[in-house]
Amino acid sequence: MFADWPLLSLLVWLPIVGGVAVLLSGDKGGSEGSRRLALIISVATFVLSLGLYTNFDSATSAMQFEERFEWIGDFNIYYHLGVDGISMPLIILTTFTTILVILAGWEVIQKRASQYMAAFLIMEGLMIGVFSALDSMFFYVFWEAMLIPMFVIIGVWGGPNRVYATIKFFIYTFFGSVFMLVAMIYMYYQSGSFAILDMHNLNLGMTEQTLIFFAFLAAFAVKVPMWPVHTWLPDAHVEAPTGGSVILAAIMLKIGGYGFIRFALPITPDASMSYDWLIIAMSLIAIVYIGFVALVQSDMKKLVAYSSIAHMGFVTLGLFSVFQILNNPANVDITGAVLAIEGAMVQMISHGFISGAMFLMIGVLYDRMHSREIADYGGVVNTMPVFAAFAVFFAMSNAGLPGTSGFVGEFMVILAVFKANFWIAFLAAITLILGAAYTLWMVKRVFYGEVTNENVKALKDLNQRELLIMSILAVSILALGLYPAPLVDVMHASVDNLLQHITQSKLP
Amino acid sequence: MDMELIYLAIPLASLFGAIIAGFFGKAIGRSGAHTVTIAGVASSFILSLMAYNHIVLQAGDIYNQTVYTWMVSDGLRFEIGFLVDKLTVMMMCVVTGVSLMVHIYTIGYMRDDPGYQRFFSYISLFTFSMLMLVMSNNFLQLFFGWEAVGLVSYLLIGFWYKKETAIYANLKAFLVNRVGDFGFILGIAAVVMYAGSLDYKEVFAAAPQISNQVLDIGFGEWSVISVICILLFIGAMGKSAQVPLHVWLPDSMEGPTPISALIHAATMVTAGIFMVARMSPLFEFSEAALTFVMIIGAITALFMGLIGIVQNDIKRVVAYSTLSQLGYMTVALGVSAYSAAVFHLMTHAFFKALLFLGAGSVIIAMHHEQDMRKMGGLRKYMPITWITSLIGSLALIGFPGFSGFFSKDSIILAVGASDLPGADIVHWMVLAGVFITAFYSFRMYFMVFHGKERMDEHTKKHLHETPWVVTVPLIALAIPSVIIGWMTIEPMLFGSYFADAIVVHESNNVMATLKESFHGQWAMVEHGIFSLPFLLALSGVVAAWYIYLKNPQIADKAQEKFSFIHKMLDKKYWIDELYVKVFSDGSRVLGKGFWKAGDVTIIDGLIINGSAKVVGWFAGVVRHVQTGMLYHYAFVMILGLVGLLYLFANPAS
Amino acid sequence: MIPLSSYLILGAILFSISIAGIFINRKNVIVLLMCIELMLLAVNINFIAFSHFLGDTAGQVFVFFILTVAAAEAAIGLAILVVVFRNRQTINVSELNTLKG
Amino acid sequence: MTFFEVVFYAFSTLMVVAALGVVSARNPVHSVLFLVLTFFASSAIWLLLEAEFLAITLVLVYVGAVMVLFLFVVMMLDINVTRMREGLMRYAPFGIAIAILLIVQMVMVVGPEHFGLQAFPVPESHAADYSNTKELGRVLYTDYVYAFELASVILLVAIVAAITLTMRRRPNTRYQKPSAQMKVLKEDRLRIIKMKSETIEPENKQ
Amino acid sequence: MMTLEMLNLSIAMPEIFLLVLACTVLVVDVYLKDERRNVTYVLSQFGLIITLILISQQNPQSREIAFNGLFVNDLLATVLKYAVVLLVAVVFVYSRRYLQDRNIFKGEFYVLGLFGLLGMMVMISSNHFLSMYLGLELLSLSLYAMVAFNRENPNAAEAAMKYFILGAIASGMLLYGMSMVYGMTGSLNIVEVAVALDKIEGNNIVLIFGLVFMVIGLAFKLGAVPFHMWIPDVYHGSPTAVTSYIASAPKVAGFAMIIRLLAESMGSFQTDWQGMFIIMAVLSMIVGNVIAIAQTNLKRLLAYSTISHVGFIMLGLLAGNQEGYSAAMFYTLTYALTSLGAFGVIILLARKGFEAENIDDFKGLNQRSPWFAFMMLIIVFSMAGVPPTVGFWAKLAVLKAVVNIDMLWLALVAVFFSIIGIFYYLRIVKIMYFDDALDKSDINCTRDMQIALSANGLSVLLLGLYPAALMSICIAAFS
Repeated sequence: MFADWPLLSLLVWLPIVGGVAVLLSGDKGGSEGSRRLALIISVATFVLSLGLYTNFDSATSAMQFEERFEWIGDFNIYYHLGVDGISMPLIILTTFTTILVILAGWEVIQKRASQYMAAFLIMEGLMIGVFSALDSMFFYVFWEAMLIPMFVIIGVWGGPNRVYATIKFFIYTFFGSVFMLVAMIYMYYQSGSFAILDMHNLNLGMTEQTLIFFAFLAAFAVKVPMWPVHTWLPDAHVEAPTGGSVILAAIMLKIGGYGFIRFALPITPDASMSYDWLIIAMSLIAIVYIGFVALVQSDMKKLVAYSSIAHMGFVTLGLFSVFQILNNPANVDITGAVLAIEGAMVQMISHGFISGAMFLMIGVLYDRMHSREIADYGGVVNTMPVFAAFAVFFAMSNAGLPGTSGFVGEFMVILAVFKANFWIAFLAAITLILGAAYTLWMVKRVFYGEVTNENVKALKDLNQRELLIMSILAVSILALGLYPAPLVDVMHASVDNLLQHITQSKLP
Repeated sequence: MDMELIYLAIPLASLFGAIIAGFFGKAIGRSGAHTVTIAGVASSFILSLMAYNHIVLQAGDIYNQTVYTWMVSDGLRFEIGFLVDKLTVMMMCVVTGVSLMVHIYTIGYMRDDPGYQRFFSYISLFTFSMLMLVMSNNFLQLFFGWEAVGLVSYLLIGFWYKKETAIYANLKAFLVNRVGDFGFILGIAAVVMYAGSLDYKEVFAAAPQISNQVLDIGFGEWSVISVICILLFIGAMGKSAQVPLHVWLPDSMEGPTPISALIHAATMVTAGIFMVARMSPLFEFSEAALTFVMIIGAITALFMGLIGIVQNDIKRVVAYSTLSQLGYMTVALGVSAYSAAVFHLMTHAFFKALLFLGAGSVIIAMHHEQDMRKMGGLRKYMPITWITSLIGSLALIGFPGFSGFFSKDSIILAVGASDLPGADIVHWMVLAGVFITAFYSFRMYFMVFHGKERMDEHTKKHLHETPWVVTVPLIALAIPSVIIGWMTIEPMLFGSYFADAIVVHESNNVMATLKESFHGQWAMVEHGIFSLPFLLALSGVVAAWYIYLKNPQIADKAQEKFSFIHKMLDKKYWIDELYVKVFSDGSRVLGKGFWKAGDVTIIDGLIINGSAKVVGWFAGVVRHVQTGMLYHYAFVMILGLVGLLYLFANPAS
Repeated sequence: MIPLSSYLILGAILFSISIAGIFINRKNVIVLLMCIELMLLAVNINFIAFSHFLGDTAGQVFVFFILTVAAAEAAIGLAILVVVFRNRQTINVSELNTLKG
Repeated sequence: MTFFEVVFYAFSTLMVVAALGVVSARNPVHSVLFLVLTFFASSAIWLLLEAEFLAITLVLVYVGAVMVLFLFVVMMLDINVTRMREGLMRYAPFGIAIAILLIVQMVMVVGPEHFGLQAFPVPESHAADYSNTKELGRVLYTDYVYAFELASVILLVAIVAAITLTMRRRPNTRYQKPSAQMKVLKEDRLRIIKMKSETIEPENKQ
Repeated sequence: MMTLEMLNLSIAMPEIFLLVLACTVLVVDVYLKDERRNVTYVLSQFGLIITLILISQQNPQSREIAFNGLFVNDLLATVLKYAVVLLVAVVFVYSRRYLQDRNIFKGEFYVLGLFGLLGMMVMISSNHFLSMYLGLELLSLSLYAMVAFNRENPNAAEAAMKYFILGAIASGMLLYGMSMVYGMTGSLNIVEVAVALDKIEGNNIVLIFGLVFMVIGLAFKLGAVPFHMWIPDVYHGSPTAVTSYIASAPKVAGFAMIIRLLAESMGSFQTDWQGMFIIMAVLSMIVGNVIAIAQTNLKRLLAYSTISHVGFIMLGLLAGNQEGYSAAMFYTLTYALTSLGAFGVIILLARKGFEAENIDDFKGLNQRSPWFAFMMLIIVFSMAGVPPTVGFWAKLAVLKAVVNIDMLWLALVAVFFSIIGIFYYLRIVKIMYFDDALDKSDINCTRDMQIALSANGLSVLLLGLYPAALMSICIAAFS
């Protein structure tokens, strides 16, 4: 099905146009209509995105479903879309998550619901655009445009300190990306094209590469976010409405990792190689330092936000340990480089599910109690047994339990980085302990024990809608954990291609 | 019947029961839940027996096949597959057998619990996980099962989630296990790095070649194989509760007794032992790792037993006894007596399950009172429990003829025969352990079943034997506790039973030494009666009798006299306190420090908000340049003119 | 013979005086208007001098228009001055500082 | 020193002094008068440059019209003169410094080095029958007709602007509207109403 | 002898028509009663539409000269004229209600506005220093008067006074510079000057001396630091309707002036004025962005933001090549459009006796009018340079031009200060969307205003989605 449709364009524009339609449908006379419309559009987008998977040819590393039209001819900027095995899963993750977000905001958002739904739909289109753009300017447009709906979402439907959080979020991200813009312009003059694939084939001197690399680092490190430019994330999460947190954690962070794969690594491999120690150090700090920080959080969302940072540390760790792996003479037959990159990719996808689930879980509690403080809870299992079961499951997947998707990526990355250096693997594996410690300690304080206060006593268990969301997520996490092959298989060709770019020196 | 299907059905039957009871518990009701899970586990058990029949009795082919490919990345195959050989099949029978007993027993023990269906679901799920662990043919699945049993253990320890101690204990158990897993996963990573595969067969095949390699990890070069084995063993230390990762096991007694029996005595804790035995082709290459294993085991065996002496909680005594026995098994592993370790694992599974269930039976009768100081003289009220517990205790202390005798004596002999560095000290330690085991076992036995009836009147009035669902498993477990050692010692220890599964290098082969002096079970029993271990055990029993039954004030006096030692044992060498202070509090302090100093103060406060403030302040200052005065505006323009003239139209330059 | 430079220097001096006048006069807006007239006069001298030395009438034509514009400017300037005075009852430059920052 | 030079330097000095007077006089009326003087001096110098038409225009238009306007406004606004000029000297040194700096910078460029007689020789004087006015007039209406039109528009704008800004309709001023007066009809002014004739009833009828 | 044909009047039709229109409006208005003042408005708008049509009739293939070389028409002029007329027409739409509410709905506003527009068109089409000067003065004088238009407002008078004095100084400097160039080249015609300058070997100190004065005059018009001081006060003090006028079309005219005077006539001294532009551009971006942060008055804030945008425009100009000029042109046009929209929203919120010029007056705009809040959102993000609004493409074009002349550092400085800039733009969005409205009254405005403002806002978005057409026009204008 959909084989000869302009699938990517549809995927980008259907949600955006749909979002505008939802916006126009307005809230006059109840928001039911706009909610339904939003749900229909998001489901339709998801179904379309499945077309990407079913028609995907995993044997080739070439871009597929390509669409290319001149957009701004004088600047050589093209409307150029296409996916490979790296971006395709992320697109499906996006469409999938959006449905959940729409569902999650169904009853909770009473204030300007149509705007809320529209913002998420528009965001969805923009994020798909980011993942599928093959022209760097086109990419940049989506990349930045995405900030606007998120800014509004956090700012309008967020918590008490939302203004600080959302401005911080915006400026942080903007700060990172403008330097990338300059780098892209610079490369345009080197390659004569804004096409990302042309940039991959560009030969650049070491100084240029270094500068470009740091420009990319500024952009993507903020997005991932890597220590020490991570502090926007806890604030943004804490203040964002549940849906905002979910999108933020599940998808927006992935864009940073995707950026490294699409830009930094293949365009500046030599600079990446000489500064890989920096990224690895930052990733390990993210894993260990942030793990400890997460341990002492008293706010659930903050805790999960910090845990996101730590988990995303695995992504960058996996991506940049490639050079050390390739240069380690002790490796036999299997290099581990592919494993590292694929591990990072799997970690991204899986973190999408898990962090989404964690935030939805906190959202369920917040909707009832209007508190995110761990101390306000206790013994929730007594009043919400079904919910508690899901919570424990999600917590376990957050802690990387085998059989859940959380394990797959971490496992692959640890296996791979061991080939780089024993101590890197050692520090990375600490997450096994810390991840379990902060997640389960939270579970213990929130869910277990006697009911300590009246509010908890009055809690109602999941309703049908919440049950549906939780079940979908749980099934996805479990499916990915038990059988990741379908996900990994689509990546092989693209990852091999990426590795070729990485291993080849781009010095002139 | 196709064996492949049987092997597949063994774990899945349990899983099926677990799923039905877990998801549809409400619909099928209590009886439905126990019916379906018991049916599941029973079929697993029967099928395991069929597998046993096929592999051991019919000498069928060893099964080593992939079930499905989890994924392939970088040429590395991640698979789910079964390796069914004699070692596996033995473990399968033990696991399913004990599990079946526990399932039945649970009907009685948990009768009034609101979480009845959930409990059945959990223990069935545990059975599934354990089966996956033991049946695995690769490291991935091993780790799956490894963590899955950890998860179920977590769930079960915290089964009574309202109990603060229980939810503390389950968190502790999971985290301590995670510390072990931390080592374990690094071990697997090392295996992948050097062997390039996750499959046992390929890894074992690569072992000789790996053994030549060295790994530079910063301080000195290490033999790769030693690193791998020690890392893997760290995993085993967590799961099998070896010092210093033993702290979770006593606390895990906060869970319901059936799981103490099933998980924390008979099966899960032995996963580490099983794993090391399974990895014997690797461990054999590293004397360093073996020595490490042996020493850890000896320390656990002796010092955990000592703690058992001062415990008053009936379950905790059994728990420390379990720790101590696990230490014995580990020692056996260390001296390359893998078969002895596995043999002891099996016998221990039965008699320790029996002891736990017996203790559970007592607890039921005592209305969930676990303090032995409030028991006594129960012999009259609960004859079956009494007898079976006595059998269990005798097996535990290694009374000749009982199953424990064969396995434990073999271990002691094997240690004596080993020439690993430090083996002679370890030998003395395990011998001392025998006395201690006897002492605390019978201390418990006497305090519970003999002597004064110290319980209150109300409890006393209601004392009676527990229902059949409780006693039947006791009897069912008591029988193998007595006979299984006799029946299986020959093929297991001295026959070729483990020939395919366990590799022992010639130089380490203590069992071969033992085999020379083995002349059948009778001879061993006869010899055992006059051997040092038995004398030690007997003196332990007598001492316990004298101190706790005959002359109880001695105990108090001793407690006063050796108050420091008592306190040390009572506080478990302060290890828990140390851990709480160092790791738990320490990491919280560290986290708070990182957060407050790093994130809040430096990054956010100084850099982010600081720069925003500086810019804001600067803006506030600079805006006053715009004074509103026309002549200032003109002045600025003139300055601009003069400046530009100076810079660009300066004839002097 | 008076060289061109003399006329230009004269213009430059007038220009500078007018600029200094704008700066030092802090009280009366009218004087500012007069300074502007001075400045335009300096420009005019330049133009006429160049026009003369180049033998080209364009410069004189320019001056003609500058004079015209200057007259118009003066008219508007004074009109604004009147508006300011009506609103503020002052044409003190130092007091015209409501708009600032 | 030739006659031309005497005239030039005399009027130049006068002009600079007058210009200084403009910026430094305490009384704005004096400033205006100094400005007039500057214009006169300038006019003389322009005559030296054979720009007769502009020189006369400067006197007629500027001095005659614009300066009068200035004076008019100065008088009209009736400003407290003494208060207005105080504090002038406080900033004078600074202003003088700026002026000198600027003069130095400018003179270094426009001085004899670039604009001496070598670079720009003094052109031949025009013949006696040469009419500067005629010459200007000729180009003004042909070559520069566009500029001329624009100048007219600028003047129009100035008129419109000045009127808009300063003309006031006083609300209490009464105007006669002759047309309205003429159009008045009798009916508008005189209203004839019919009513019953009233008779006063005696109060005490009884 | 001259003939009428030689004047080549046909290519100046739009200007001629506009002059006639302005005079007609002036005359007609005199005979209108106050309550029928709308006639003036309609007449002006109608005239502007015809002017637009006339401009679009012009299709110059190359430089067409009229009025003896004082007037030039080329594609650049046509495009820019089209833009200024359009901008002024929109300003008229925006300002009607505003003027009515303040009892300054007078014909003179339109007359002055039209004369100012004429001045701009003259500037755009000038091929001669004289016509440039006259156009500039025509515009400036109209603006001075318009700023003081609300005679009862002391702030307006003060602003007008400041604007007038500083503007006069600036044009004095411009003239002084022109005189020097005239002296060295013997011509005032832009093309002739260019030809003459080509013959002069570089680094002629006198010419550079003149150039400095001219650059100052131009920089003042645009509002580049340090010749920017008038901008905040004038934007702030003027009636918002006038501010919207000043902030939009004259920027385009200023751009044209720089192109004509610097690029076309002084092109061979590009390296010299490039240096001056670099200094002023950097200072503008710093001063504009930094001081804007401290503002609470929205008009003032936009004034400082204008200064920073001028810095960006100058970046394009200093590149000194076709790419840079067209980038600057694109920037100028879109910025004028955006800025017009911003002031349009301020006018929209203003009522009788209430100027919505404080940032706090925008509180909760999204609750009061989601649509116009959205328009303002687009506009603000466009100013900040966030895609998919047109402001991003403008910045991209300019940065591209700068990178292409190997001034990467300048591009980095520019983006760095735009990060600071984003701070205050976000504050506006924050106020509109996240705060609760202080004043919950409905926004009522005329239909034409609604349409115009929506079109204005949407065009910022649509141009952002498809900038190619405008971009290629800008490039064609310089090829």
